[in-house]
Amino acid sequence: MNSVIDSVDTTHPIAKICGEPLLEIPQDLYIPPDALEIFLDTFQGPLDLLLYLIRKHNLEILDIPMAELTLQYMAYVEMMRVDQLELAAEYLLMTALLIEIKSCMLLPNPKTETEQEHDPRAELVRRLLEYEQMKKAAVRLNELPQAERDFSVIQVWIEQNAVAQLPNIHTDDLYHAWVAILTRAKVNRHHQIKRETLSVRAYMSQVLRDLRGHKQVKFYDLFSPAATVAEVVVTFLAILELAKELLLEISQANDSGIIYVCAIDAT
Amino acid sequence: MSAPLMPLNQPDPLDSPNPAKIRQILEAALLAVQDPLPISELRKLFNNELSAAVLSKLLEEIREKWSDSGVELVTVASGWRFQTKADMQPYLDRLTPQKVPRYSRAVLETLAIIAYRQPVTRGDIEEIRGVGVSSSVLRTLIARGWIEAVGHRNVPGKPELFATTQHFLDDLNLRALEELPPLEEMKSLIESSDKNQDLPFEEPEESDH
Amino acid sequence: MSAPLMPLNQPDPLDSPNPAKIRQILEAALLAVQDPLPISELRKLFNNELSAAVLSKLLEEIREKWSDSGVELVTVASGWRFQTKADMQPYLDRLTPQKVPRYSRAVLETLAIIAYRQPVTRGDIEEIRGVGVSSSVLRTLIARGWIEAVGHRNVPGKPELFATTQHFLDDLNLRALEELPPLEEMKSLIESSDKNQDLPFEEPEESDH
Repeated sequence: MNSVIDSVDTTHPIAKICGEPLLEIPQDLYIPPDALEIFLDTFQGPLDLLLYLIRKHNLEILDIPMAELTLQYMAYVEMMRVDQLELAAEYLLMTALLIEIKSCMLLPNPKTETEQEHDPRAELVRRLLEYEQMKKAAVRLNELPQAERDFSVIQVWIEQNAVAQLPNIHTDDLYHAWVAILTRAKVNRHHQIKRETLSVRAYMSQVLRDLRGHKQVKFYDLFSPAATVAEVVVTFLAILELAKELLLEISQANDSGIIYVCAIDAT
Repeated sequence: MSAPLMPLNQPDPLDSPNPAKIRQILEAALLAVQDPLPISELRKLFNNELSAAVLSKLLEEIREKWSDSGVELVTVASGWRFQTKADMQPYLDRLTPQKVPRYSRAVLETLAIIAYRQPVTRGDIEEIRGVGVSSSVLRTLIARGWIEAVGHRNVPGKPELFATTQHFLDDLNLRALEELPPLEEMKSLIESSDKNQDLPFEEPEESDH
Repeated sequence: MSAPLMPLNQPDPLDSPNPAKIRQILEAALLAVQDPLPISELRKLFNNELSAAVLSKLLEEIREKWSDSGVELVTVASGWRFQTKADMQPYLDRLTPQKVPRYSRAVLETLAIIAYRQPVTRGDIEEIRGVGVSSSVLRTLIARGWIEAVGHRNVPGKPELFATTQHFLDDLNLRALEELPPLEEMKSLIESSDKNQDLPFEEPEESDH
């Protein structure tokens, strides 16, 4: 820790806080390394730590003594670095910012005549003030009465808990239901005929049944002599569909020869 | 800096229990907690420093005090609780207008078919509607007490025959099935479709709705 | 035949509104419903036959009537509700040993930033607090129903914009965001360094580790 102090601003050995020289890191700033968790719990982050240092030592926030603040801040961060660097990343980032601000202040500031003097601390001050404002707002919010914590909302039992309401219908509803059924029946008529009497899939099942137990069947044997034209067409479609789905095989030895159909064994 | 905020209020010490204050606390607790509170729970409010007998007496006083309001203090199996009186219910119901429930088209059509064509089997209903009838549709109507099985058709499977009930007529303010809206038009439709041997229900060409 | 079915219970007709009865109904409804009830809801209790002005007057009478008890009638953002007074809570806490969790500083600061700067993104909150905001902090507030995502900022990544809810106002006994404690002005924060004010979260001067 001393190395930190020594390395910072050795030409200006004693910091002044509000006119008072600072000879050493105040005792109350010392946090034992094993208390790092407490440290991290205590401060919400680097801004919070900076605010603490400023308020604790009654520093003028608009004229932050950067050397002082940086020195104290780094003393804290050094503690964190000891064993839990990864927990301290945000603090290290702030360290870099503080050093950057400090170095900007040390460098000669080439001022043009039109340009207003820019204080590198301004942005930090703005952020500190904004954070402090919200920090205080949080405290006030927490002081407001809060449901469950400070009062309870009343809710007495409703004796007759609403009986599930059943739908009511009107005789007209039944009439309209009929009309709906009839209308739909008209719309669906052609579709129903097809589906019920000429189902390709039904005939596919029938063809498979006909093939069962036979090595092969002559193509024309698959058509019942009594079949209507529609049935013949559907049976033919069923055979094509089965061939497409690789459920049967159609073969012909020579031109105009007999066409044979055989089921494809699933094995 | 890590000091937690203190609770705003600490209970007054109860060295000299003041009955008015105790009643106030009991009342607040019973109003705030919806579940019934047994005396053993209520005693915790006072760190078990008050006897069950004392609390019972005070609870009776509270019950008496509330007797003229729309909320009453009652004892149920598991303890004491405040509850709204039954005569408040019609008003409270207005706050939560359950969306007026409606029966699905499937339920209404099934009911219409049963009402006009009874007795019918589930298969009949499916044939007329052109789609399957789920068991839940029939269960809904049976649970409502509007339809019942009145027998079995003597075909394979012996399917149940459904018909509407007296309760159905009562609920629809009907004295008899004949008071259902007449289906003159429908009748002719059905008859014409019978002649066509085509579809059970076909509309005449001109009948537009 | 077309008469609709009558509900089982019909409230008495309110031709001659009896203020005592109206108060009784209002009271029962407010005691029975946990969420705050706006006047518009309360008017439904009487089929909107009573004016908001009449109800407001009666509500004030109810509020007055209850003033001596452990329960109070208050108005919050969403309407009127009954709640226990703060001095009852220590007793009620004895019934529920598991204490309501107090929120961490991270949660409270995040809530404050959302409340006063809404709508804000998670990035905005992190910018102000100078540290990352863990998802659990936002989840805690969302779970409590105090904040919600109200949209997305139209920048790369489309981050969610968070705002406080009406429920947040209700839970804090507020009628509007304007009733939040006013923010301390930056000026006074600057001057406070002169006065060496202790920050509420900070240790008193003497408490050294």
